[in-house]
Amino acid sequence: MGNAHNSIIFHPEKCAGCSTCMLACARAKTGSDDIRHSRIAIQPGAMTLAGDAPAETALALCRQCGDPKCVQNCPSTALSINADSGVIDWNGNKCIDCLLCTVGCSYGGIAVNEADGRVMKCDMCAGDPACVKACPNGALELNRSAELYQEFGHKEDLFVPGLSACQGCNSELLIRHTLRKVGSNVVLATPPGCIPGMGTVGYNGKTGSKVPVFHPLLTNTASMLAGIKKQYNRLGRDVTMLALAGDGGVGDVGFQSLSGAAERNEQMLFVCVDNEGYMNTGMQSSGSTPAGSW
Amino acid sequence: MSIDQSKAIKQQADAPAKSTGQARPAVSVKALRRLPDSVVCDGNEASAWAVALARPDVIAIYPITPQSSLVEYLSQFVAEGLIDAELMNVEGEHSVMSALQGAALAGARTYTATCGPGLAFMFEPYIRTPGLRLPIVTSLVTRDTLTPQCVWGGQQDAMLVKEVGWIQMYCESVQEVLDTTVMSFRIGEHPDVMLPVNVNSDGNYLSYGVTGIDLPEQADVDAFLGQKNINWHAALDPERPMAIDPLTGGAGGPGPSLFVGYRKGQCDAMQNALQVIEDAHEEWAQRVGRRFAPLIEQYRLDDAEYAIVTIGSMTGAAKDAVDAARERGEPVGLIKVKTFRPFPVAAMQKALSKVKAIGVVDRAVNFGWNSGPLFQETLAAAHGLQRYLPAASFIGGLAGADITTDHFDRIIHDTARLLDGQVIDSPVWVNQHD
Amino acid sequence: MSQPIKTRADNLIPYQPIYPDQVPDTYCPVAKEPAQMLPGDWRSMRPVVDRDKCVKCATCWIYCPVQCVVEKAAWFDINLATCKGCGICAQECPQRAITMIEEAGK
Amino acid sequence: MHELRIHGRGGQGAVLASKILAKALVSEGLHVTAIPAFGFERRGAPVAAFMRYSDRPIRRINNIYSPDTVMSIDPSVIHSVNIFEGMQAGGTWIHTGRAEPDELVFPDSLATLALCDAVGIAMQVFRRNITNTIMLGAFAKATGLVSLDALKKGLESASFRDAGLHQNMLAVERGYEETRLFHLNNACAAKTPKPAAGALEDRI
Repeated sequence: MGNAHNSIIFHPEKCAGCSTCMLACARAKTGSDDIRHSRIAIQPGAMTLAGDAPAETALALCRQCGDPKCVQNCPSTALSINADSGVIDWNGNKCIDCLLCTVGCSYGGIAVNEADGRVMKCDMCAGDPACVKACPNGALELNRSAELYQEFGHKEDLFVPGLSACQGCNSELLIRHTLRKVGSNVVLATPPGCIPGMGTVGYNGKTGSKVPVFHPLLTNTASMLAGIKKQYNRLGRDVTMLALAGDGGVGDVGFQSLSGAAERNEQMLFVCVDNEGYMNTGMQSSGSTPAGSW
Repeated sequence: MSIDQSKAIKQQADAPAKSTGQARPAVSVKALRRLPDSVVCDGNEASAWAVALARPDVIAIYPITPQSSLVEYLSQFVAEGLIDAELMNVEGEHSVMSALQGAALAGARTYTATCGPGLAFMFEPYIRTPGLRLPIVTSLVTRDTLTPQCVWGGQQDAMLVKEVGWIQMYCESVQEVLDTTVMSFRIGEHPDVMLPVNVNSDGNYLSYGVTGIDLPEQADVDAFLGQKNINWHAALDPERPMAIDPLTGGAGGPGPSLFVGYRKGQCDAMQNALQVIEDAHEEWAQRVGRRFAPLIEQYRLDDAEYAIVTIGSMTGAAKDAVDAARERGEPVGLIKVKTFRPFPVAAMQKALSKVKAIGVVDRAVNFGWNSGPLFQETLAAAHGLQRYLPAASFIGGLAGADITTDHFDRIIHDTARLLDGQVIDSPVWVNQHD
Repeated sequence: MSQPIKTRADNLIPYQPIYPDQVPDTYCPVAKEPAQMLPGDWRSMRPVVDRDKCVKCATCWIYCPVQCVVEKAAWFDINLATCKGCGICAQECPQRAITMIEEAGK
Repeated sequence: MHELRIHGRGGQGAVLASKILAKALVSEGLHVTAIPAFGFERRGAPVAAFMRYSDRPIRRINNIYSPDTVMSIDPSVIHSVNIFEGMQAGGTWIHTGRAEPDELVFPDSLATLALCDAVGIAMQVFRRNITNTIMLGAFAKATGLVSLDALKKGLESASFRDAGLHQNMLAVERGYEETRLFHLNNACAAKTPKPAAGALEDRI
């Protein structure tokens, strides 16, 4: 079980500066419409983020940092990382309002509440931030990547670390996550194409997978898997059949065996990684290549 | 019955053994309905009886004339519980062989049958099976190939795939079809062989030729086949994870030597098969009491001056013709090839050493040599005799044509003329003037 | 749909697969040893994580094709042994905590 | 060795008849090979089945070119196919039809003629023109080489559905009973006289 948490993302290009979020935050936290109580502040584009075009607006909001400077700087341990929610909790009783915490904060996420002179910061509204819900333009987004990580982060990546896919290859991303999710009680078929091309079935005596894996023909992935499944059913063993095929292996030359398998109600998980072309052989068009795309 | 009712039955019948409780016990032995001791049937039905005796795990089928009644018998036997196997009625021959490869890699003993255009469509996975070293048994109810379009017998389909690395045995009679089909499981699954096996029977003449045959006892067959072990060398099994057929070869690193190792391994296996085929036939003769010449059959060769060479079901009429010729004082003998792949060079040379001329009767055409394929192979074997052996190529029985004893009389007559210097350097088309 | 489905006969002959520990390597090509290739040397650009900005939201972990993102106590870091320098993590990081810099070798 | 050619039309069960007859002959201890003429056996199209039977093993697997026995299980097929092609002298012709011998055209070397109104019987027994099992009865009567019991055993192993089996048993019996045998005493009839119907001892 890793330790990652949901967080709020700001899309400056969508922000109209209407401060509805601030109103929502003030109401959620203090019940009043006085936006001075708002833990979130939209400010004129004072702080541009590296690499982006200067935006009209910037967001001052605690992002519940992984390595929070505020917690380090606080002399009275009023700030602490909540292990469960990842939120940086503020303890009003210990806080002496010295504002040392604002030093080093990358996000202007901790500030003085001018109404009551106390330090205030966002606490993520128990995981369901009011500001995000209130924003009419979608400028605020609750990033839930962490939930995926919490659920699957600890599961083993069943491919070897080094696969020779191109830099940034979406297929490599897809197959690693897919196989991690499906698990090791599996027989994996990778019909010829980029997926075995990057070495999942290995090269000269070395394998790229930690699970049973094989090259079917580009034409018979579904029927080979069907045969394997038949025998395991016969032996009373429930093994998952997984195919990681490209669009050619599914919709062009591999379609007949797939259609036959479907008609016969064969049981297999057939993933089509549709990169819309025969990429392994150098980008020829396939049945799923949109007209005019090359 | 409404469509969804039949679909429901189909789904239930196909439903896998759920792992929750009602999974069928992986290992259980229950007496099968007793198989008959003898049957009057055709070659296709005989093949189905042989498959019932061999107890395969997974059978994949797709019908094609003249094999079609074979797969009908298989389906009927499975439905009646004579064969307890997973029967896959797939959408084409390509998937037939593919499904069986998958099943074999999961440990199944597998079987199918096809011919002609079906074999051509199956060719992509067919050529891969020997490399995977999977002992899949496939009967070829041989049929001539297109074009011209025909649905009748001939051996062109089996001959066209002779370089792929499958063991190929040709049967002379329906009884031999049954016995050879059972033997082929043992031959293919022998640890020193581990190669797929084709049992070839002539379309129409054997496939639909009805005659009386005897069935061996199931216990004898079980003892003869012994403990099956199909995927000890390569498995797709989560309990033994491995990659099957990774990319191999290229110019650098271990590639070249690895690749040569696999090819050489395949050739060694084919050579081992020669002895394994002989042993299998020998033990079959002892256990079941029927003896067939495993590689080459010599018929009345010891006192022969010249011989005709035959293959498949034409041999019956040929033997009758040889007997008749002998009564006319013609010193003719007969050499029958049963095992065509691996080609039994030594056994052929031993037979050829007894004669001074041969007439090779093919049921297929070798377009490259303007002769029959068996003619070309026999000549290649004759090279070892280190003497000139006059030979003539006869091509008959194409697309179901009938090679009768009259035809063989003329073949014997033509072959005899080779002894006194006559040269026949282009093929004699036996049925051209039928 | 009254008539019962005919149950199949049970005549599996006892089947205990015997797997020898040593299989001659001239049979079917198989591979059991994992490949050791580490594509770290493919990089021309290298990702750097700003520890102060990382909110540990794991977005980089999700989008990294090589899955070489490693969780540390206070931030997510990149395993440079296998990172190919594709820059997706920098592109996807919602907090702009990752920047790509020229690859300077070791 | 005997060579029999069965002529009929697709769908009348000529090939099935050859299979049942083969089983019956084997149960009589004979060696048999039977192959159908291979083609597209469309319903109604002329069809042939070839059989050899002998007390010695048969090796050759060929069609039949010079039969000693010809059986036509359909009265009209004789008009579309020359069923007597290559027939040996002194042969036997088993035919279905109501015609009398003098109304029929056949080689003058024919020694034995067996006639059975199989179509009439079929209409009564099956109410359809299926004559194959009836003509097996006729064959037994004409050649004496196979007994009714052997034919019945052959019928049992063919997969007739329950009612079908009973009807076919009746059909083969009637075929046997109602077949009329004519020994044609023309000059070149076979030397050895044909056995009277039902006598099995004079087996060739």
